[in-house]
Amino acid sequence: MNGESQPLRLTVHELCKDYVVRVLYDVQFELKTGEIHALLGANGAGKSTLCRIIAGLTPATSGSMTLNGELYNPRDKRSAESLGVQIVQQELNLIPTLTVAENLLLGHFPQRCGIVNRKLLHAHARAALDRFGLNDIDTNQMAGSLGIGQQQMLEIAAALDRNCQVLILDEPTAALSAGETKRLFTRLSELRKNGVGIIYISHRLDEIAQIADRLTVLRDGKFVSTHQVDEFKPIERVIDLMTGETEAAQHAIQNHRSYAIDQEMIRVSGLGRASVVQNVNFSVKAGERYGIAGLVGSGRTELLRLIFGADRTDSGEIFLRGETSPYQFDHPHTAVSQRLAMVTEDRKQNGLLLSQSIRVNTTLSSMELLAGSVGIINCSQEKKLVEVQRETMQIHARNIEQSVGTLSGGNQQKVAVAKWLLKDADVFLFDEPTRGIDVAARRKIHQLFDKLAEQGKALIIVSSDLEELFETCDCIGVMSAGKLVSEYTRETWSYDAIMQDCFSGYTQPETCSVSGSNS
Amino acid sequence: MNDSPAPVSETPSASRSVSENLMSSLLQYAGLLGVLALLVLIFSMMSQNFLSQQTLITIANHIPDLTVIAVGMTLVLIIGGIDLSVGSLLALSSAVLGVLMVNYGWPLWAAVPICLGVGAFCGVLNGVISVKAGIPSFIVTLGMLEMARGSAYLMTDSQTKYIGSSIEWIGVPMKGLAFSPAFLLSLVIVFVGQYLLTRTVFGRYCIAIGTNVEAVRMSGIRTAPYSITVFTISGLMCGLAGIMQTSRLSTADPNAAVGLELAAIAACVIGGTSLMGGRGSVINTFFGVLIIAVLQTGLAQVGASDPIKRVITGAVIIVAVLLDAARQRWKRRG
Amino acid sequence: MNDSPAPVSETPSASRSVSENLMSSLLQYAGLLGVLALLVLIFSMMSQNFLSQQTLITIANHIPDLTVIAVGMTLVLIIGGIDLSVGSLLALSSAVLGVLMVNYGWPLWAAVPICLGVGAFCGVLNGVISVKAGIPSFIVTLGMLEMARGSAYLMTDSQTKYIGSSIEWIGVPMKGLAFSPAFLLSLVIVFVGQYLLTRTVFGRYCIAIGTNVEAVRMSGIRTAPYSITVFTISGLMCGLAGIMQTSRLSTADPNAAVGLELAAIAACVIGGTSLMGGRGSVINTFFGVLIIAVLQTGLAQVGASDPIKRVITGAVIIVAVLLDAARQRWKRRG
Amino acid sequence: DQKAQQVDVNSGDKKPRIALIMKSLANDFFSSMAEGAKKHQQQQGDEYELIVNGIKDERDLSRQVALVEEMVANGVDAIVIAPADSKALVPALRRAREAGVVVVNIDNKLDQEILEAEKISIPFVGPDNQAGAKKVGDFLASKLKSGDEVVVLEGIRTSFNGTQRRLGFEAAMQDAGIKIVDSQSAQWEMSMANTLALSMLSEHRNVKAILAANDSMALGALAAVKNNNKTGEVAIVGFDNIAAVQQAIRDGQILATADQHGGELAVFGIEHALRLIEDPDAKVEDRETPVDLITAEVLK
Ligand SMILES: Nc1ncnc2c1ncn2[C@@H]1O[C@H](COP(=O)(O)OP(=O)(O)OP(=O)(O)O)[C@@H](O)[C@H]1O
Ligand SMILES: Nc1ncnc2c1ncn2[C@@H]1O[C@H](COP(=O)(O)OP(=O)(O)OP(=O)(O)O)[C@@H](O)[C@H]1O
Ligand SMILES: [Mg+2]
Ligand SMILES: [Mg+2]
Repeated sequence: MNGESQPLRLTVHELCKDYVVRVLYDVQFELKTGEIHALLGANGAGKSTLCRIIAGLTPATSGSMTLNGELYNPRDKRSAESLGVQIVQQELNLIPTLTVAENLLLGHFPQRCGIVNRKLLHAHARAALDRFGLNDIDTNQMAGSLGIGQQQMLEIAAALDRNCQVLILDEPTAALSAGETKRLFTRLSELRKNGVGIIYISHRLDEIAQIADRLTVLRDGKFVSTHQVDEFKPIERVIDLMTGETEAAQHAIQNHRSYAIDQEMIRVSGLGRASVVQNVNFSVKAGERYGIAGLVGSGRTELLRLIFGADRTDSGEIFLRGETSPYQFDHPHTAVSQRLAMVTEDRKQNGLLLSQSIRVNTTLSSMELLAGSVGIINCSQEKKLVEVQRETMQIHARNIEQSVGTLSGGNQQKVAVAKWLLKDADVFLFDEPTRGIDVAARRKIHQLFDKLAEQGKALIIVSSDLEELFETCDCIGVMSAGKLVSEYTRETWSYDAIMQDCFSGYTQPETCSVSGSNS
Repeated sequence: MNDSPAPVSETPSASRSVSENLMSSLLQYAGLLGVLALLVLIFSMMSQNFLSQQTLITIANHIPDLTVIAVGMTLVLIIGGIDLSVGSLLALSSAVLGVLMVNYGWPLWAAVPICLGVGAFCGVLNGVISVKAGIPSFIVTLGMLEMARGSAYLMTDSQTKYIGSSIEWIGVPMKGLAFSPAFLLSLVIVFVGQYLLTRTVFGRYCIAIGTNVEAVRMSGIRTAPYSITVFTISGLMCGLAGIMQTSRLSTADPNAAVGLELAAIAACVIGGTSLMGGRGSVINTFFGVLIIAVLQTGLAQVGASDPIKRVITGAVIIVAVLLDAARQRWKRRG
Repeated sequence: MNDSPAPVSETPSASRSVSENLMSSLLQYAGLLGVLALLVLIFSMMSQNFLSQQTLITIANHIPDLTVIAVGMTLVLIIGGIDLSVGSLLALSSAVLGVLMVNYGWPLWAAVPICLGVGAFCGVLNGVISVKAGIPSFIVTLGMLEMARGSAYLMTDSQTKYIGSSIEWIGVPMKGLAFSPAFLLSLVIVFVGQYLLTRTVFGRYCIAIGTNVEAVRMSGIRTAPYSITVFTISGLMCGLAGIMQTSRLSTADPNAAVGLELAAIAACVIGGTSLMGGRGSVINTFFGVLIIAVLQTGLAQVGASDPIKRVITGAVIIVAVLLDAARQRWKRRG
Repeated sequence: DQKAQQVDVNSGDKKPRIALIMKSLANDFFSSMAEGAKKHQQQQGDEYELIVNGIKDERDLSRQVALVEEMVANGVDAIVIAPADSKALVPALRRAREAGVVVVNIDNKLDQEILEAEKISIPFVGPDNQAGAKKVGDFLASKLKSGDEVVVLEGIRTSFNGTQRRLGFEAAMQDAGIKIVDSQSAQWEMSMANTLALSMLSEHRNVKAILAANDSMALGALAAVKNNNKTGEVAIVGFDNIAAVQQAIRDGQILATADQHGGELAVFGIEHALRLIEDPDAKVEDRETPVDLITAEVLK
């Protein structure tokens, strides 16, 4: 936005990073004061690794950096922080057993002689949350009791609250919905005015177009180029740079086809648990893709968990395949044996075995495919199956023995999806399926939805990214404050109507505006 | 089994009103107090002299060593570690005290700092090796258990050292007060421990480290100094407990406190401290110690045979934790 | 301290070429074999008769009980649990065997299943209570430790039961073979255990449960039956070890195996099993057992004094784990 | 370590090698036994090699059996053993004998029935614990009145010595018409004895004396008495005559203990063994070693 004359805040020169193999090759990067600089690249391109090096979380193998013109070589996170470099990481890093306030100010407690001043602590925390519009979060609450979205907001609020010159946001909006994203952007604009240099990573290109000044593209750990964002119109053209193919972006928009057939696959009736989910009714046909929209904390994750039997329901039943006898799953095992599958939102907590290999993770729920009745695993068969999945999901890894914890965030998500693809199911529950997934892979997953629908599966897709729902779903239900307040079809939906319904549960608690058909 | 998914910790909030706070604390301790009351009730019915001032004093005066060690252990467990060496460290520091006072004729005031120092030094070793080399504290302290015990035997030439009255005053009831200085000191340490844990930066960091070290490191906090400090505190407590036990028995015994680590851990866990780290309360640990002590004394007064004692002790440990778990589940739901 | 951030698991992949596989296994075991070789070397230099066939046979014939218990313990640690009751369960099942054979005159073949059954039953109890009530296995098995020991005393009336030659054949070297049936059985169990762990669905689930029990649950797998089975196996191994020890001593001893849990856990950890669950190898545990046994025998043959023995044992435990950790770090880097 | 060097230096010589296997080295009694043996070996001008081993505590039977086997593997000529259990060690000792090793039993007598069942005889050198305990008990009784109440702190129930001492105490008390109101096992441990004694004292308020089956427990009981402010009112007796108790006896806080002369015990055992090595067919008799009553008088 501003001219070329801005002084440089941070430069990165010929940076290399080796893990078992080299993941960054001679990367160049520069960040001016008062700019928002987007970092783009496919999953595993090395964006997070670069940011982690800048933030002092991991050392570079070679190369140099300068901050405000001086040589910059942070020993650890603390020394980076003291020089004014802050980071919000891609993965959540809260301490669930501490309160919201303590998490916000961890490492910066107001104290005297080591004794925490709790009044000040809560006052500071309150102020920080309010500044970010998080009025509804109690500073005394345990961080562990917040939903993923709220936790992400909390982490962002914590970083924004500290004074910094360089702010790194690694996919901050992956778990946020439109409202929160907007508030974040307002805040970022303010910081930019104050001269903070911001590195912004996101796979949502529209966000980049909206807020970033310049962008840098990484591909396979190599620096590709840096551009003004204005150079790309439409922004999708940047995908060519990321993938290295020309015209890749052309396939971006596909025509939607509905595969729904008139045969009910799953019907949820009166499902509820405490105040988190209340009396939810909907049904999904075979071949239908049913999206669920809502704000952070509206109970979408909880709804899926109830359907899948991960939490106890207080009320309600589930009918499958048009059968008349209802189910109430008391354990995911029973749900799975009734041919349900669920890709969870929080892959770190309950989606993946981080210290285990891709192979072990992929086949975990499909052991019956590999083992006879005695339970002895057919290893070569296993390897073959996993290789196939790795191919279809395009998981970027050294080999299938690499432990999932060392994969890039997006590739971890792909493993989580691959696990359930291997297992054949009738009903797929996807909770934020493309969180942290790059544009190309995201398209792959959308194609996958298409394929699953074509095979007559029922898909329930929860996403905070409305665009995604518009792109893929046949029907969208909106949740607000634990209730399913409305349903829309392709014909009836619009961005504004859905956003309005998202807020409805919070503004007028008793009335539900039910618009749309397909009930 | 892995712990049940991280239950909500119970730090009382700062901004509630005082009376609410009091109520919630009482409720928080209700489960353990209930178990304790039940035990007292049962033993009072079974033994004529159990419910007497004498018994109370008896119990009070022989728990200080276990108490202070359990306080240290609580901190260690909270950061996700474990300290198996406490019993041996107690014996070693007691041996040092005994040798200095008996063989070299040192006065008490001069021997005590050395004794505490030995405990703290071994604690530092535990901490540094486990933190810096990144090997589990279970194994480091298991090694220390053997080494410290061996050193205690070497030190004393495998002989018990009778010190006599010069040290006795610490462990026997004070004139007119019924409680020993050691007991009062252990109470002070319980309260200091609880304050440290809930009100200071150090305590908050300990909880955070036990919950997720990696996340704490990501927050720009150097975790090693805190972890090492915690092991040092545990070692120091062993030194202190060594003094307490030596004074109670007037004797330094290199065979002392075999298996004490399990008793201390049991006290912590009965008090609701998680073995996975991140959760615990010093006050509750103290209740755990009381439960163990009442059980021991009660069974002895009833005159139960050794096998029966062991069966009952085992059952009570399990039942106490079961009850507490049930109460917490109920509380979280209600 | 929490474990160092999840190291890469080491299950050798199935489909590599055989020679590659062999190389990688040898490398994988190199650290432990190195420590073992070093110990043997040192003791051979210090004692003229250490490096003899006789010593080898002696060691081989007194490790079966620790070996099978350590195999069970490895599984328990892998699912993220711990079993402190192994020593007491050994004593209890041995006591049952002794009482049945001596007091009631049962023949061996009839008493053995009961003895195994008692071990397995207590294991089931451990598993069910810890899994179903969601309380840490540390505390459940600590309670069981006390209860089983008490029961063993009750059972035998606190007396050792001399059984005599009817059971001896299991524990003493076979004619012409030098090794005892117990030793051969324990080898079989090591290999079965390793196979179970690396090649079966059961083993896979165990590792998964120890890594992240919630993720396993969300994968649609009921974890409770697997966890309970693991504790049952551990209990069963205690029963078996009870038979082995009884046969070696020709005597059932209610005092047997006090503190064996720590030796078993040490063997597992020396062998690289993580106390946080999710990682471990039965073969490596066996090397851990060998290291402990060689150390004990060597120190005894050298005639080291007891205090020195303990200091050295402690140091070797720590150093073995340090070396292994260093080797792994180096391997991961290189 | 000194002994280790001896083994090294002497390797190759044809000196007899003797293994002394004890119940525990972590205990005054056994450490004085080891001392005595080592001194004897030096006085004899290194005529034989000595390897001393003990186990962690008296309950670790399996380890003691392993020690026997390891010593046989190590090629010793004789084993002098204080068995941790009077039954369980017999089969292992039989196997040692079958391997041509001389075996001498000290301190704790092996069970006669089992020896017969295993068809071996092993010479025994040791004290009569029951008689010793009776002596101590009788001395205590002389200070008390008939009808007084006393309590007993026993050793580990499975241990032979513990049982013998308890029986001795009981016999003495019965002879004097003194009532034992409580008798519990404190596992030979000082701290546990302390806890037990405290509880016994608050349960039975008229107790006039505590009889402890070893000196560690006596010291624990002494602390309990002081803690209850009953110094002087409750008499204490122990067993073993460890240094710490001698001090307490001189101070008049403990009444009496018994000395089994641990050092001599080992020496007698070794002498037996040497004789048997020289002449395998020599007829060696069991030998009872003295147990002396130790009181303030004796120590002056
Ligand atoms: N600790 C590690 N050990 C080994 N390899 C690693 C480790 N961390 C990251 N990698 C590898 O480094 C590469 C770059 O990862 P990085 O997380 O930087 O990608 P990214 O661009 O942030 O991708 P995403 O969009 O999926 O978040 C990946 O191939 C990944 O597997
Ligand atoms: N483990 C938990 N304990 C207590 N409350 C929880 C827990 N997880 C979520 N909640 C609460 O339940 C409500 C619904 O959360 P849920 O995660 O279902 O919402 P969501 O729509 O999926 O939003 P998000 O974008 O945060 O995932 C929120 O108010 C949240 O604070
Ligand atoms: Mg990333
Ligand atoms: Mg959600």
